[in-house]
Amino acid sequence: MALRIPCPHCGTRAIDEWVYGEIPIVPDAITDADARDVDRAYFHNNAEGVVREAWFHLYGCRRWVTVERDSRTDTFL
Amino acid sequence: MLEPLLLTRIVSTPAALDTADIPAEVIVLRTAPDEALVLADSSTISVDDPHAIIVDDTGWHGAWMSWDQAIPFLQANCAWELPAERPSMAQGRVADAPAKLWLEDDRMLIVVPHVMARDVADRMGS
Amino acid sequence: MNEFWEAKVTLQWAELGSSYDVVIIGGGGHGLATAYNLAVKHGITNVAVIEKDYIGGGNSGRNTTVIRSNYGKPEPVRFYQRSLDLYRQLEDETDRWIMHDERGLLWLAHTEAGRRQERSRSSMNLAFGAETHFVEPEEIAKLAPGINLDAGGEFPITGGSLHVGGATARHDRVNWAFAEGAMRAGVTIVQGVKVEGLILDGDRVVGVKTNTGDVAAGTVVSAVGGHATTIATMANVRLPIRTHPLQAFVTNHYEQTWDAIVASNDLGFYISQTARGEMLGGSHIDPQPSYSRRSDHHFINEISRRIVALFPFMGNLRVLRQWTGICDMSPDYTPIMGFTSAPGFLITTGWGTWGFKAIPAGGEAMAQLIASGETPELIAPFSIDRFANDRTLADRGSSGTH
Amino acid sequence: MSFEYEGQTIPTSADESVLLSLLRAGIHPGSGGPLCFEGDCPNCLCTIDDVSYVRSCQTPAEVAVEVSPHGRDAPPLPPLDAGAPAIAVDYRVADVVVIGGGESGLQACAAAEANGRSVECFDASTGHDVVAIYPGPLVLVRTHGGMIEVECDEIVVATGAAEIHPVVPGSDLEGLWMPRAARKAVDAGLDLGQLVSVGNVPDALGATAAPGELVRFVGDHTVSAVITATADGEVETPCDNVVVGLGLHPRTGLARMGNGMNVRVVGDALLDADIPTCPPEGIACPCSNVTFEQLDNLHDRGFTHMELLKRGSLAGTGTCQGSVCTPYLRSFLQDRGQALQAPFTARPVARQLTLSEMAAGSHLPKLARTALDDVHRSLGARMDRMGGWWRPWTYGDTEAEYTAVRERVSLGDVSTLGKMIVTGPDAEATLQRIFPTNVSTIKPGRSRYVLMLDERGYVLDDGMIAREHDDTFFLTFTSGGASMSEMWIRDWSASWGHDIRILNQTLSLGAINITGPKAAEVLARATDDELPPFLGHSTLTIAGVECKVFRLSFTGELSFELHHPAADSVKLWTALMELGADHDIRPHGIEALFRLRLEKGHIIIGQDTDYDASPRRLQHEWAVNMNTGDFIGRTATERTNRIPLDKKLVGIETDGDTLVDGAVMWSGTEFAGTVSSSMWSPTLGKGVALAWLETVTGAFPETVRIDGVEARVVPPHFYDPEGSRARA
Repeated sequence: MALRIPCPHCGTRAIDEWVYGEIPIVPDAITDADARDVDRAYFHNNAEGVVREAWFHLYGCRRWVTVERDSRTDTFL
Repeated sequence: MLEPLLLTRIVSTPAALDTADIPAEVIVLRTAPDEALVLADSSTISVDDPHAIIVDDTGWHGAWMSWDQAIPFLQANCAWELPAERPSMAQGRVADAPAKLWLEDDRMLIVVPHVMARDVADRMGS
Repeated sequence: MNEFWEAKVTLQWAELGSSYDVVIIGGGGHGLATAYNLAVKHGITNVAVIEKDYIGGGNSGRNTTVIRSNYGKPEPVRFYQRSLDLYRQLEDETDRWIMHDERGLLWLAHTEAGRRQERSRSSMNLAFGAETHFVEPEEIAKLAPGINLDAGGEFPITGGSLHVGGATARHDRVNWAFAEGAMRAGVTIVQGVKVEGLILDGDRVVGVKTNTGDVAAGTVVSAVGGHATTIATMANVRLPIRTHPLQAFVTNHYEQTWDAIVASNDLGFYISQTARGEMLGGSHIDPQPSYSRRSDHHFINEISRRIVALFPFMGNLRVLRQWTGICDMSPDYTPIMGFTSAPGFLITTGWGTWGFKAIPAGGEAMAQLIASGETPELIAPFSIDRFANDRTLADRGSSGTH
Repeated sequence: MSFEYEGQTIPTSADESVLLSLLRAGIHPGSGGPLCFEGDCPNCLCTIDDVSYVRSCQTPAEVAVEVSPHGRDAPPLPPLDAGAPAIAVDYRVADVVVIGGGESGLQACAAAEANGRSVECFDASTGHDVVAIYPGPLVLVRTHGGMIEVECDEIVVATGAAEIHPVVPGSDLEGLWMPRAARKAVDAGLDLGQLVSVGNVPDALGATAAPGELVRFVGDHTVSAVITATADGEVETPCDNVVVGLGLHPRTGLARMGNGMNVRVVGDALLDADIPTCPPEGIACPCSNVTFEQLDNLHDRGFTHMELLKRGSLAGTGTCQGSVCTPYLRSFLQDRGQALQAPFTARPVARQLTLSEMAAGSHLPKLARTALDDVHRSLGARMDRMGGWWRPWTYGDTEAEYTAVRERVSLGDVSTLGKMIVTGPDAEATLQRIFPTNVSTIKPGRSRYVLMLDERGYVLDDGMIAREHDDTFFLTFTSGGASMSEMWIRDWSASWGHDIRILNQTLSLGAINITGPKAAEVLARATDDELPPFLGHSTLTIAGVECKVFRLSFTGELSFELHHPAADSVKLWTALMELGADHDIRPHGIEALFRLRLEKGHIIIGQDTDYDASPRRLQHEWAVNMNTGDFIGRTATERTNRIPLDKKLVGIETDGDTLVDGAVMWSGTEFAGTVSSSMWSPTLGKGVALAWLETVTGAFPETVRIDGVEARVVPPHFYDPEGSRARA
């Protein structure tokens, strides 16, 4: 189909079986509690490169799986 | 072809599921490390986990297909590769439904949520 | 012979200097329109636009060219309506043919909730200057010839809204018209120059580092599409942006006889026939944040099915090409414009899938802001502070496509 | 065998292309220009069986029924009443896909097979047109019998090289041939008459060589002479046909499309491209009809970048995707002092396919159907798509459905509700942090309405928590929120390291809501068990079906939600309908339900909430207990509560007209918000609405004007505000 994500329980499956989930990282440099709260809620690292993220295997085991992906190429590592 | 099934759903610790007391001939679809769909009613099953959820579940429909029937159906409705082992369980998108497959040497069982059964049956041509 | 080559546009390239009042990063529609407005409307001509590839080569040259203002909240309706009005006069203003074609956009509903939504949209639009009318299925059949109102029984059409001002224009020509106007007024535009860093004096941004040398700047504007986060990070500014791929396709060209612009949120596609006669279609963004511009099969496989369900006659049109842009999506599907926590560093981003239609108003407002040092009222709601201030512009009804 | 062409029957023979059959009949179907017989150029395009832009050289004559020519001008759209053909798909998996069945392709196949790898090999000459390489990697193949999709690990591109086409003046005449095409034509027995060759052409064709370099072709519609340049000046060589050999350009389109994937290029596709001489005049791009004069004009005006030149002229954007013009655009820019440019980015698709072919294998998204779906349809319900389900919008008489609930008794299918068991040692701790309520005070057998907040402090979903035992809870969510809520709870509980078990029973259990003043009376006929009190729940046998019975109310009337095994839904529904027959029981659809709840001021997530609906804005702060511990959204709620309130969900009343959902409210000339849900209340005899009221100059107005109608702002509880009917 398309991009394929490896599921440790089910095997590798096309991206349309999955739901994307971000793993947010609030930078340590932000120290104010409110600012950290806002950053966590709205701001994104949106990195160009290898990112750690979660995908929910909606059509299979219905569990979250943590994977690494290169956001420049959409390659799952 | 799709018929209502009476299954049991179990949620427990993975270790308890690994050692669950389930009659040997019963088909167990291990859908996640901590969850299984068992083709038997719940009275035959026990699990060594005081917090386990073990419930009868009538929310699934299924059909046995010979491989002569299953192969053309899968070619047109399943975009991923089946495991080679027999018997084995596989799950993923089939005919746009979240399907569980039980693969044997000479036949295959497909199990889908009853809420999708009519549309899957249409795709099976029945 | 085709009509396109006759573009009268002349692009006068110059060498990048070492110091400007304003340096704009990104030679897409928003960067070019900002430069154009600075030079032509405000007489600020000591301006450079730095483009890493070629002008209009990012989303500005990849979008599906729809112009509309049928949003669900007062602030975006006002803003996009200003843009729609500016588009109407852009050919006269620049003396360049942008192939502007105002033919009305039809937004379809397939459910009772969707029907309700289109009624709401019409009310909101009319209240804030955009002409949009609720239409019943019978009228839709006339407005979108060849439509299958039943859509195979699965997606029956329950109503829709006709956005009368909905239009299309040729993306490249819009970019070139602004580029030419800016160049003629004295703006330096360079291609193939990559911004590799920002020059900071404390928190303040005072210039850019490029692969061809440093450039000092009174003000630096990030007008980049797709890589806004990367540029903002150079100024130590965090953005509430996720960058997602957005895919589109065109068919071969056919006689231009299909006048509709049709969008369906439920089916997740929109389609129109270009001035050149290609059928041009797109869908919603890919779910994962990504900088990959690779086109995938799933997108076109699904969207083709949906288009053909609604317009069976299109089944025999031949797909010529698909492509992908990368879109900066904000949490409330609304742009983020203006000042940042870094003095001297301005942003115009969060253009998501609707950046093209905003080019004239976005450029106008950013130029006003730079020239006056104050945020114009039209874009005040789009400040980055709105997230911390609990004043987001959530707009469930407009979060879908293009 | 034959096909029709412009009213003419064209005889064909087996294994022959449409183009060859036409040429045999003396017809050149395209708009002139050299023929390549390899699908590289736009010079033999036809409309074949309602599909335009078909390369007649690549289409077997045996599949064609109706063929018509189309030139460079755009063909018409298909008739608006034309249907879309159904195209079959064949999904395959292979270790290696080899594209191209020539010598190097076959070698690659043999090598892979020798290594024990499974191989699929496709060659256009056998009717397998590889049209795209997609991420996966996935290779998409068009055949005349349908589409083939192959997922693979490795792709070998053995597509060979294309012959470079002439683009001099007159290159749009008929009678021009690429060497390979001429070879095939001669082998097929076509008489090419006086055949003249230019450039590097194999002697075996027996053509008369014109001396020197190609300058232009001469002729009226069909070539009659070729002009070449020699040291002694131009030479004119009369001819019937010309074969032109200008070198090779590797077919790298598919390889470039697969850039970054596991793609290997072999054979002639690896060749260094010959860079042809750029003629001073001629048609550079036959697809878009772009001349060198036009390219020069653009170049002079600053369109010096290859992409700008393409976009400015449209050269390279047509049917052949730059196959003909790319070599010349590169030499054009090189001639003007630029370094040799790389070819354009290659994007799918390489050779066009129809939208129907593109759609092969996909289906419209399907909606879930409850176990009562057939029952609703047999009752004449108009079904609507909602929250991922087919639901009965109305059974045809919404007023009567509404009245049945308010005055007697009615059934509603609420099987679509999200339903979840959460149990385990940490179950209470998990829910305490998921929900902004004090879960510890919910006693076994009791339930509570809850909001679920996100980290922004906005409402994600709402539902009920019912406590079964100390460590076992049953949760309900909105119909559309079930999957999201499961993901949310699984994600958070895992991050907290909690020891819980979660079972999503949404699709396993049916649920029927029996509501109305006679609901208890009808239920009592179906069970000997005692019904639970308001906001209580218990497991009872109803009409022989074991049910979890929840007593709560969304309609404002006495209501019991009966959760039961999905297989028993029809049995339970039928029994209740029979037991309530003397009360004229009738089912109610969603339209009636939405009115009933609106009179009660109950919100619907998604209709009355947008993405920024905080409990404070919703005036649901009563559902948030700030005295419990840490819950998701707590810090955001504390933070945003310090900011002045800008809008809130209120009730609106009018004496006269019914308001329209989405209507804009004004206070004087100032915008004051929008109506989110509205109705005419037959019970109350007035128009009622829920609306988002915004502050106007810092304060909330007490009256607003909507479409010229004056309306009062009131608390959003219109009907039985004390709740005595639901508690009865």
